[in-house]
Amino acid sequence: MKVEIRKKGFEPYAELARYQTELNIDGQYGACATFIGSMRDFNEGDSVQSMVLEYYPGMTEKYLEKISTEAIDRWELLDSLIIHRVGEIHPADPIVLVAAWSAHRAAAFDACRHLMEDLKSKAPFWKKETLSDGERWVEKNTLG
Amino acid sequence: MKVEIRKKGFEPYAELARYQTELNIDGQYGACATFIGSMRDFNEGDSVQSMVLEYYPGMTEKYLEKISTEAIDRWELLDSLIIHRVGEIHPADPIVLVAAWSAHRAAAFDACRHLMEDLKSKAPFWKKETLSDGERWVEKNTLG
Amino acid sequence: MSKPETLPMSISIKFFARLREQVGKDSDELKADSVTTAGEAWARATDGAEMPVNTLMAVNMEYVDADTVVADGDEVAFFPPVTGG
Amino acid sequence: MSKPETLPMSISIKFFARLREQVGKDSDELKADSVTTAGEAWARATDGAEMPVNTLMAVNMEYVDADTVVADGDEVAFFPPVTGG
Repeated sequence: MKVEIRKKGFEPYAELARYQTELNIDGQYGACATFIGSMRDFNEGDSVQSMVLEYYPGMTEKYLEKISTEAIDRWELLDSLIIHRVGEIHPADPIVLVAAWSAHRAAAFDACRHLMEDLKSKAPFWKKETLSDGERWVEKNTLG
Repeated sequence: MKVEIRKKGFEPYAELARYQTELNIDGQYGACATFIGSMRDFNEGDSVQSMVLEYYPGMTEKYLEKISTEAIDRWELLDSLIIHRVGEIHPADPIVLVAAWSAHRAAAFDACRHLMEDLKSKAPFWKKETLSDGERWVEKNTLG
Repeated sequence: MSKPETLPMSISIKFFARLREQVGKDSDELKADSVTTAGEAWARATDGAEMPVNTLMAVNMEYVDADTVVADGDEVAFFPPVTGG
Repeated sequence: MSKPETLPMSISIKFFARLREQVGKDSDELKADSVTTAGEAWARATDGAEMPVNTLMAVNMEYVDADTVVADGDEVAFFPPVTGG
């Protein structure tokens, strides 16, 4: 299990390949479900130039570790990985990566989606967008 | 949209990175959901040494293209990718990769899972396992 | 009595996986003088063998059922439940 | 009348995101002589400003509600709805 807050850009597929190699669960997992969230260049009808992602150092990691541990228990996962970007980001930059490894596919799918929904509704992160005519806080996340 | 039957091993994350770069949808997609199925070294209580994946050349590709087109329409995906291995494989080898790109996460999650369930229940592939004491056809896939 | 060379229909048959092993061949070329269904094609191609429960079939690479009529030049395939992914 | 240097409670306050901008500070150190709730901590740290609807709060990095009692040495944080992922 790993949870990481990233202050610099990251390449999700390279992270996945590297982490999975280190896991040493080859032959045990039949399923890996992943989700990658990236920054779009538009939101609520407006063109977005960049964004700053703020977080609560300490609580954010703690919260993500808690939900990872719960998901591993609940779905009997072999492992999970969450990487979340903070700081200034630009369109197309990866924001979040969630992955769940398990013996069977239903558990991997369910756990990955649950982790993303929980992260989006409760993990302490906040987005502030820079538009062509100023800045604005993103008010709330939509339900998945 | 791409569907591919692979006769040799493939590295799912490298494929995803390469395909996504070629897609040219940076800044448009906010979500990419993926699933990777790999060969386990056990099945139904038995240790499995290797496996041969048979398919129906022509119909398999046609079927996967049909469900990809349907998923792109139904969930307004930006794109999808399916790669499926055939031939002789060994534990830990990737068998299947499914990915769905969309503006929002619900569509990506729903489409990726639907594609996997449809593929597992209807795409013409058959697995024959080699155990320590002989071979056996896998009788049926479990529901996801 | 029809002469073999004048049979008007030629249907390509394929068997996959366990069915291929049970039937003992991966393909066949059926010659017939009347329209038949996919189910009849199985019977002719296997010398009347019983079709295993859960056998799936396709005509021209589309799923069909045993009652589907086949036409000259069609490809008819038989296979067990799929187990990919 | 208590002397400031003998106030027994010290509570660390944090504000994030839009609330940080509205309150005009990212943190504060509350000194108090009685046990207070998270809601009271907000009032004291913001000179009685109205708490925005939907404000979330945490004590020692665990979500709580406004009635939760805080103790000496606690860290109390206030922030708007989260928008990560």
